[in-house]
Amino acid sequence: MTDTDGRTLGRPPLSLVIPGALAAALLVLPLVTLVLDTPWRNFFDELGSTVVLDALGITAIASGVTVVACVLLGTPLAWLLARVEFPGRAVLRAAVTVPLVLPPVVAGVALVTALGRNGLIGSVLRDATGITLPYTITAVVTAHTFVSMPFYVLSVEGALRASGDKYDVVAATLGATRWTTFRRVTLPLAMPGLVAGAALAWARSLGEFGATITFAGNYPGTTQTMPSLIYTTLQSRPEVARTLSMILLVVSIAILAALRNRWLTTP
Amino acid sequence: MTDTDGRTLGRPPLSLVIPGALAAALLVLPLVTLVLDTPWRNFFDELGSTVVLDALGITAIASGVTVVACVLLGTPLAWLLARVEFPGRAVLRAAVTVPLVLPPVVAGVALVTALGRNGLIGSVLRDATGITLPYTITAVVTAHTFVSMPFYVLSVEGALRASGDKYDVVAATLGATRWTTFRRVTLPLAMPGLVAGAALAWARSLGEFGATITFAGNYPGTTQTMPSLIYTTLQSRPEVARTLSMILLVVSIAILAALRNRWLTTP
Amino acid sequence: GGDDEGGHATITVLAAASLTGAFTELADQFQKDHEGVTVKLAFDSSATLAQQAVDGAPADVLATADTATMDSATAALDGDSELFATNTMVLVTPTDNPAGITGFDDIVAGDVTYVVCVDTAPCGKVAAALLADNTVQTAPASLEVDVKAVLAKVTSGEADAGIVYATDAVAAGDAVQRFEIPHAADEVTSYPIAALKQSGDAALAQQFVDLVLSTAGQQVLADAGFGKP
Amino acid sequence: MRGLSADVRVDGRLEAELTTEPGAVVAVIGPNGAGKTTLLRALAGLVSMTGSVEVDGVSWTRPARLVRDRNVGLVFQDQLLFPHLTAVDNVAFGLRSRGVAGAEAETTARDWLTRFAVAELADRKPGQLSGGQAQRVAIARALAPAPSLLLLDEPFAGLDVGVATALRIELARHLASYDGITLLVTHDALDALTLADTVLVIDDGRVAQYGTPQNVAARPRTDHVARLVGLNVIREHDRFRSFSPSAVTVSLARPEGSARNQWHGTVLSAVTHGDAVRLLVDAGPQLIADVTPGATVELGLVPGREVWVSVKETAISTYA
Amino acid sequence: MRGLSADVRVDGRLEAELTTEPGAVVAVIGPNGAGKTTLLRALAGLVSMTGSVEVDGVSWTRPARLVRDRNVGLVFQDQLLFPHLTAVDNVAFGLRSRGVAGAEAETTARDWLTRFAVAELADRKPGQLSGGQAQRVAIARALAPAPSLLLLDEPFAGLDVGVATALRIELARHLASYDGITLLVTHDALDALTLADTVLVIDDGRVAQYGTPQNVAARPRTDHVARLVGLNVIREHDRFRSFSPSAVTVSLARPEGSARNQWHGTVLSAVTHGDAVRLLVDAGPQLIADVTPGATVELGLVPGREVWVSVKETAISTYA
Ligand SMILES: Nc1ncnc2c1ncn2[C@@H]1O[C@H](COP(=O)(O)OP(=O)(O)OP(=O)(O)O)[C@@H](O)[C@H]1O
Ligand SMILES: Nc1ncnc2c1ncn2[C@@H]1O[C@H](COP(=O)(O)OP(=O)(O)OP(=O)(O)O)[C@@H](O)[C@H]1O
Ligand SMILES: [Mg+2]
Ligand SMILES: [Mg+2]
Repeated sequence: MTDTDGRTLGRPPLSLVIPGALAAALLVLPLVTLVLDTPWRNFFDELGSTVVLDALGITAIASGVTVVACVLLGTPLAWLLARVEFPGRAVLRAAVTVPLVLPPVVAGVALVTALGRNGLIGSVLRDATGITLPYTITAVVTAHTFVSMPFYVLSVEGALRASGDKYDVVAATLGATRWTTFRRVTLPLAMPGLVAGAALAWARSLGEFGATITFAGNYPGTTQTMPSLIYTTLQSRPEVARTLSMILLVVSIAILAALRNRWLTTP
Repeated sequence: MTDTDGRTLGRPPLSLVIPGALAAALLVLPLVTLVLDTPWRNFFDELGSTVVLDALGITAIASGVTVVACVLLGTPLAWLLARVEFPGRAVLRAAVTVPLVLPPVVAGVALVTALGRNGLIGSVLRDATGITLPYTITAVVTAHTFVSMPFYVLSVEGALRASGDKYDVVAATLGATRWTTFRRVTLPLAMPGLVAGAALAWARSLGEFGATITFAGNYPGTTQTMPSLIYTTLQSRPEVARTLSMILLVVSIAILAALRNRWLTTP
Repeated sequence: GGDDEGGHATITVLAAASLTGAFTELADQFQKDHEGVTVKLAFDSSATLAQQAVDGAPADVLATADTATMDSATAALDGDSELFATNTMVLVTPTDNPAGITGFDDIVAGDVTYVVCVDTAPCGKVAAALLADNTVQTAPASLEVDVKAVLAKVTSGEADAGIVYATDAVAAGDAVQRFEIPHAADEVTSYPIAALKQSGDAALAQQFVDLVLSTAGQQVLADAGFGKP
Repeated sequence: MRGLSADVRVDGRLEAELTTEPGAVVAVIGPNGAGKTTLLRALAGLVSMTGSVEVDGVSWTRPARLVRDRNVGLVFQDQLLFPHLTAVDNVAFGLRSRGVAGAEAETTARDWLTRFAVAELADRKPGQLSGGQAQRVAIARALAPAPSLLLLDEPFAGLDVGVATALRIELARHLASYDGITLLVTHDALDALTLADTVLVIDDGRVAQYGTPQNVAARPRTDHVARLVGLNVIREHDRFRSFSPSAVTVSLARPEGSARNQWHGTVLSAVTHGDAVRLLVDAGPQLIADVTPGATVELGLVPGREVWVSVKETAISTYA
Repeated sequence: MRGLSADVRVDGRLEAELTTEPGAVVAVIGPNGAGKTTLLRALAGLVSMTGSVEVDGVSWTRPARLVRDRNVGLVFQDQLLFPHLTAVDNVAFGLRSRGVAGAEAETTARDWLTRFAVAELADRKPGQLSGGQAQRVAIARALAPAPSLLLLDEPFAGLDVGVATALRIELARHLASYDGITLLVTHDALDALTLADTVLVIDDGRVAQYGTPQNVAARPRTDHVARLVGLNVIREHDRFRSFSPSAVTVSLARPEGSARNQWHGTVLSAVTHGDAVRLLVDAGPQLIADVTPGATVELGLVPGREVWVSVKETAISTYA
């Protein structure tokens, strides 16, 4: 509809530009000073070390799988919350928000009580199959998914509500099942919200360590992610920790910038 | 448009209900076991102690102010990112996402390098006005806003994009300035996204402690928030820490459920 | 810290997390001894606290769990630090001891899921040394960020065994079984304490340090499982 | 029983009974807000209703049949093309939903676009179509899956004359060989009279008249229909009296004759209508009168002019 | 110079020049996809264009004037009422944007709704309005702030006859005392002929004809206009030849006379038109012919029938 030339709508008002710039400054300045303060000469040395490469690899796998899990599991949940009326929806919606509120370490404790070796579900699982989750990469992914999914679900639910259901109705008159409608109509129309949600979940997963360390442990090469490595390094060698943070940042910004611009500029 | 009776659209398909339920289970079960495992008999004792009340108060203030700051500063920023083309938009969008990726402790370090007593900006501020931020409640709010705002901005940007700009154009033909348009058209139409974003930011702020402890310290009565208290207590008295987590949870779920249902059921 | 309007005074003590129990008791005692004085305690990892002290955090006393971190805060110290306690490491298992551990040898030889501190933390340095001294072949399941996390893993049964400070074993009481580690006496951790330059009430700060070093203070620490410096 | 038999009640908006043969084309006419769209949406299952809908002997209401299983083809008044799909994908959507394979669905969809003369726009998104082009795509989308109940809500609105005529022809051809039931909402008398074999007049949420186009046109019961077919209709107690505009005499002085058939009023508008000038006179009821261009000039029949209008009793047909 | 003077070029969609007096009402007609909406949106600043727009001597293009400062009133083809505002708030929006105080804006807005007979729906959201009701609110919204350039894109689409007539009268009254410029896109000959003082015919993105309604109606240059006013028009080299449908003779055998004025073709449709039956015959060009009902029966003039159509040279008017 709108092939409107942005300029004829007028310049953005100062009442929006000023607070917007303030917000940007608040978010960007600390990063800039962090970058300035980082001992860059170590950058490539650290980047080359096995511990760092291992941690980067685990972070990449864990955050990647987390995003996939969020999209596969979280999208249906967001859809149910946004589109289907069922008893207990309000409660479920609040419950889904809870992992957001939990301090990460407590989230880890919650996971331990549920899925740990002696956890309510974990012990059943162990007795039945001999499998235990903790100290494995599966545990890392579980922890990441647990803390990241709420961000995804809330964001996508918001977008689904904002884009409305009128086209869902049209699809129904054309004989589409709810599944087809979901796949071919609802999802494409809510795509910007999905992308934003996936970015949120991915970012949250990249920065996660509290729940992971508590639930999955912290061992180089199996469960140690970049943030865990950074956190433990911070105790003894803060400069190295900063360099490691920079590595995490540079890598993730590069990916984010590439992905988001690709997804968002052609809506 | 759609006063459609949800039922005639058909039952939600299993291909959505099953993953949705799985997601819900993953998110809810650990919480349930956490609740079951909590020594509830201490609940009211702890709730009554000064330290806890202080921490609750500081958390309430910090998270409340954070949400207000996010809405006041983050909404304009999200709008700029979604609606205005300017050079460097892609970079800014990526930069805004960065605090998401930072492990909270590193975020705290970034704040210290920028706004600490000896930070690049902090030292200028101190020399000019004698004011220093760290170890004050202002610092707590700053840290919370720094880590929470990206969630808000991304979520709102997604919703703004999903709801499109065609009504903005209509408002322009009716003589509305961009500011009026923003206030009377854009915002109301993106409201579900705003509410979701505010919930995200609030929740993130409620659970925050990594950046806070690093930048603002952990002093009972001035900068100790509930999560900081929980973290500290977890070191010495894990059961008490759980009870404290439960207090944080119960309070925040009650508020969230009340707010979100109020805002979201009448869109 | 400093004087309040009504003649009240407050001092703030930054103390390593492992001192939580002992210092809470000492703070109570100090307040009893000094009418109108409030002691605020902030517990965290030694490194974080040292960093905050250097940053000029409003505090009066700093007590860390190793000398290295205290040295990193030299710039903020009002005079030299003094050692006030030591700690050694022990092996703990859950009370029900599901792996059937009978001594440290089971770690050295067997297939046991055990956890220790990460070697960037003070407790991890000691643990790593002990593992080396005893030529332990099997790797730990996880390197925890601090000793409390190790203890939590053991008490919750997530790990079959863990290496923690003697004081932690005392604090955990019946929740764990305790086993000595060979060569533990070779790897003793020392706890230094010092008043801070930024203290608003240097005398009061020094009095707290003195209390910790006094016989009464030493008794409290001994009860918590600390060794003599 | 084959055909459609419906008793649609939508709280506060509509109460309508309707029975038709298979193959019937029902024109639904009535003023704005009468409930036409509501009727169509209720039949499609998009508005919660009470009452019953039965198609070919099968109830759609007990138990409530899902929208997607009703096999309706609905042209929405506001088009509602999927904004993210191209024109051809919009048309193919219903086919694919009903199990037609992708390539075949696309071929069929392109055929439909060709039939409605928008084949060359097949790969555009709706945002890049003009209003009339989008309307044609919307009609093609509704017809393509061969629905058993075709619900067209003002399908010709916004179409240019040439296309509207072509579409009427196309639709008439389609409907002739179509044994489903068609409901066609329209504000155009020509559609009602030429495409439909039954006319359903809805007024204020109720059925005002239901019959053949000829009957409805000749004996209108509502102002709206009268205006639509270009007749004057007056309600007297339980009877209607109608007369043609050309039977109306306009004069400046009060005419002689029965007072019952004369009114005093003001000219509201005057427009050419074929060879005559058609006046709209507000005379209590609003009446239309056809006069010669000569008389218009002579009597100065411009809007605002006060006039007397009268009609001979013999020119009036009276019916219940 | 007062009035509007525009040279609008939208890449690949439109190239149109246009000059009008202040107070002029220009009917914009043309087939679907001709570029009518594009013209209106370009004037409003909603489509990027090259060329120039000048209103009352002030350029709107050099420098580009902001949409909100153009003081246009635009009725969008797809209404686009703000979904979150009530009808009255929709109408008040433009007033408040231009600085009218809240209470006063609301009073004025309610007046406008009353004028368009939807006052009792003032507090409904657009989702609760029927199509025609929404259309009336959209028109009220565009007119309320008294714009200096009124752009109406098919404002009468979807309105019932009664309302459409009333609105035409209302609009005519409004336009008579209005010294701004009005562009009215319509597919209805009546609108073009009765409301407008100038007609702009757009075809395939270009201006095909620009003149008084009488001139355009009498000497159409495009098929579309010919169809609109019910004439046949044939293009021969650089001249046009037009004739009325009643001048056309239909026969089954080849008639005598000039071969130039006779065509062989197939009947596409036959509908009653006044007292006559109007045939559409595909004879190379599509031609319309009015025949008597008697002849229709006698000759069996149903769709599909092959016929000869002819017209006397004297009945044809030829112009450049
Ligand atoms: N969602 C709704 N809630 C309440 N009332 C509604 C809703 N939608 C429509 N209405 C009202 O119901 C009545 C019938 O509306 P409907 O859309 O069926 O009219 P219509 O006959 O299609 O009119 P039009 O010719 O203008 O399209 C109208 O008075 C309208 O205002
Ligand atoms: N955003 C767009 N991008 C590309 N082409 C477009 C776009 N919008 C419209 N068009 C094309 O431009 C041409 C003119 O469109 P316009 O909407 O002006 O037609 P119109 O005269 O208003 O037709 P209608 O009577 O159907 O509303 C059409 O062929 C249309 O397909
Ligand atoms: Mg309707
Ligand atoms: Mg158009």
